[in-house]
Amino acid sequence: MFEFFNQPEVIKIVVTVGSMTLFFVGLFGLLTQKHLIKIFMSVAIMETALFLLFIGLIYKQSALAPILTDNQQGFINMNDPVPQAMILTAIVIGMAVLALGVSFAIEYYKLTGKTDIDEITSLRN
Amino acid sequence: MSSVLFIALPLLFGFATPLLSKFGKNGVAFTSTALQLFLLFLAFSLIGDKPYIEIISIAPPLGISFVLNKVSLFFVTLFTFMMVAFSIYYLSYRKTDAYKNETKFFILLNMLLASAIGLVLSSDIFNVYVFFEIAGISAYILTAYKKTPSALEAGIKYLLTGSIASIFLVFAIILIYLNIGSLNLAIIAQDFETLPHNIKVFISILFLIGFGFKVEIFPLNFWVSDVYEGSTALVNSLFSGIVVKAYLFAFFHILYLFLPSGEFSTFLIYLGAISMIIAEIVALKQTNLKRVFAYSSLGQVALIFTAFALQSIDAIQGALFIILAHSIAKIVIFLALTTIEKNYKSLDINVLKELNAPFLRVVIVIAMLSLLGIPLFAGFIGKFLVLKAFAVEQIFPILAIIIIASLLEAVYYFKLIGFMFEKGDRKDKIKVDFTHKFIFSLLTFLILLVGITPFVISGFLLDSANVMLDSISYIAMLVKG
Amino acid sequence: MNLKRDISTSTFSGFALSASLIITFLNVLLNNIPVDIKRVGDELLKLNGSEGVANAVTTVVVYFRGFDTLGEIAVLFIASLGIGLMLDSNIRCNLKAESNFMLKTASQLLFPIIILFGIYVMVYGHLSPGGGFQGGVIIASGVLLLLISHKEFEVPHSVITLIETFAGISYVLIGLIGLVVLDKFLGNFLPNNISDMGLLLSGGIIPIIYIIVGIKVGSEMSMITQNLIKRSDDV
Amino acid sequence: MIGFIILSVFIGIIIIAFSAITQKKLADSIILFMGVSLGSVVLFFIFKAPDVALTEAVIGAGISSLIFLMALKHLGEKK
Repeated sequence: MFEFFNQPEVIKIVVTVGSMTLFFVGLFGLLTQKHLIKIFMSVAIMETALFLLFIGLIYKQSALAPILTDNQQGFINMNDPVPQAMILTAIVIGMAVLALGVSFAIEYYKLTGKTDIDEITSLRN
Repeated sequence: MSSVLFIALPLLFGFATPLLSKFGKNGVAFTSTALQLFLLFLAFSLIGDKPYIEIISIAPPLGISFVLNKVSLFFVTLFTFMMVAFSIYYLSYRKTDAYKNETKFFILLNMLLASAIGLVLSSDIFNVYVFFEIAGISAYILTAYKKTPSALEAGIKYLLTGSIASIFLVFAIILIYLNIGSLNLAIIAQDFETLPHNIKVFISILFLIGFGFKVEIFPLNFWVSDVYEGSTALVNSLFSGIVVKAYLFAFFHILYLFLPSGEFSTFLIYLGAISMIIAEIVALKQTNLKRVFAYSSLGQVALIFTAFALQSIDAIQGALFIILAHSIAKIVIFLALTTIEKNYKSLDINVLKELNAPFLRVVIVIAMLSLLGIPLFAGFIGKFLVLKAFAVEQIFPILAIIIIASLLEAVYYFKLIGFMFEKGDRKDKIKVDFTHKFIFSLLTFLILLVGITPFVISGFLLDSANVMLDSISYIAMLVKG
Repeated sequence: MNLKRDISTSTFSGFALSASLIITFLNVLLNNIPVDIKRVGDELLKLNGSEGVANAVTTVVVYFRGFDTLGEIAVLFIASLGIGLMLDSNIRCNLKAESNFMLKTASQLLFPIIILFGIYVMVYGHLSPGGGFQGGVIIASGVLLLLISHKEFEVPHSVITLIETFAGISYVLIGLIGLVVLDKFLGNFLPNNISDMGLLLSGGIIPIIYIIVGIKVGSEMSMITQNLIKRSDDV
Repeated sequence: MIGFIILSVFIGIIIIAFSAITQKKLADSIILFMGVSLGSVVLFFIFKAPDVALTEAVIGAGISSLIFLMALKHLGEKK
């Protein structure tokens, strides 16, 4: 039974469905939650889902991690390093934006006492 | 000389400010302005050069590279010029009403400039995403800079929409890499046509949503007016003059490369037209000057969007003209509003009735007439070329919409002009100091120069339009290396 | 979970909207599962041998896509600047309760180990998993430990700024030297023999840049945590 | 076997993420969010991306959660 899940196609389907469901959870949170922290959290979850999708679809079971160790002959039969580098960049950027957003929220709360996205409507329209 | 300096030097300046601030209070301010002036001269010195590829670390199509051709040089020069004008204005403004933590303000200005130039020059889609984020983050902080409740509210809204936009852009980039296996714009452009239809449409939609937030297109532009109202008029001049233009160029540059046959062209044209008409209608009933000009910006940006979406050379040339005219006019208007707000402490629409500043009045009127597209002002030739292009293509509904939108625009501009020349009690006279007079005169002179003698630049813009639409030679240049 | 009780129209419509969106996404993605094609990554892997760096991801991050990393550093720099601007307060730390003896001793004991681990991850970034970002953040987490356990501890602001400035300037300068020497920004102008692969001193500018990145990230993250924590105690 | 592990970790993090989003108490949802990050660390490790796994561990589970916790300390629970 477990062998069924080891086929590359099945893994790809699992990754696609799983990460899209995680994306859905984030989107759902973004649309329904009111507290600013929850909204930032939803955004972070959506980002994580995209990273999982990317790395998961690039993943080849037979290939190795793109790091040369002692008993290897050269950079052959390895997983693609470019997506990993991209995701590394994207994670750091996402964290920076998140921290900035939280600091805005903290300062806004200090001034007005509001954390609810529905109450942040003092600018007209 | 090399085009990477446009990005490396502002970054170097940003990283080095703690050292520079040791040289006294004015050290950072003057270094920043000097740097921008240097970049402006660099940009001018590059005019006339052949298209040039700047290699970073490793040759394209494997690595990141910057392409400097006519159209990207146009945008680089425009942005640098705008920033220089802004900086010179601010150098005089800061004597009386400096921003808190000024060094940080200067760092943000330079980062904004570097990222706008990076968006224009980069030929790698993930690098475009990085600059997309740098420009976004600098803009969020500039919005919230004053730390008043409304500024922070605008900052939060901007940041949230911006991070949603970046999620969709990342999604599109991920799918592109999974299906094409490259990040270089030229390679993607070569292979994009061969993708299955479904995935092609899907990537395009994700891309449109990601950039749609930033190019302020309906229905993704709900945040724009709040951001303009929440931040200061000073900073708004940058948003309207630099940031949105950089995003617009990046979006259409990539669109032309990926979809040279213009598959979504009709859809985008109507999207732009709808945003234009909605923005102009909503602008009619605004009572805050910052909001009025925010909606007017939305209308103009939508007009540029519509023109770019047509994918014809005339329309692109017109759009470049409008970009030039709109950037200059909006920086004039917002800087004038800054002076007014500093003196009268209010930007309600009624403040114009009591405005007592003949010089500013004339300057604002000239900028507004240029925005309207009255003949002999810079905005006319662009609007004329765009209308001509649509007439040639025989898309008459769009012609009608552009004309109606212009009429609506005229209604509220002439309302404002009427307010300014209304007889009644006036407040104290605003003293405009010499530097500000110089900047305003220079910019209005440019408006009139482009308006009266458009041929000084129309040849260059025609070449630029050709280069922008010509995806084949762009691809050939990059793939050959 | 008491979902049933607070299910409302907005929740339901949000659920329906996001579900329909995701079903569309899935429909497209599942029908077009990408096959293995020739990717730029494979060519970069081949090229990677000539750079003399064992960790291919490091080469890609620092060298082949080096400009992204410069941009990323800029993003972190601006974000830390913005956070400093937002949470800028002169209110001193004033913890509600003195942290107890155990926490103090343990954190003093752990701090050098965490810093050492961070430096290891940073310096060996080109040979093993890890690198500047991870090492820098680990160092910042060591600082965080001290911040929460020691009432009087504060990150030395001026020293950190100086280190950060030095790191930032040298990153761009290395890039500019590459521009002058090899005519390409961030070009690898130091000797990088393939025979040295696996040694600490290998790969030319790549480990140097990653260490600079680590210093910059570490100091910036320390400042961010300091700002967030300093503020939280005056509530 | 590896495929089954991937499937179960995915199911786990989806459930954790959903409860993190719908949790009433913010402190709980932040702790659950850390769980999501940890689960994705495991997945990245399985997918042979050790660098990404390390980054996600220190940034996703470490610093991001710290940021959320600090925000919670400032903002307080929902009023």
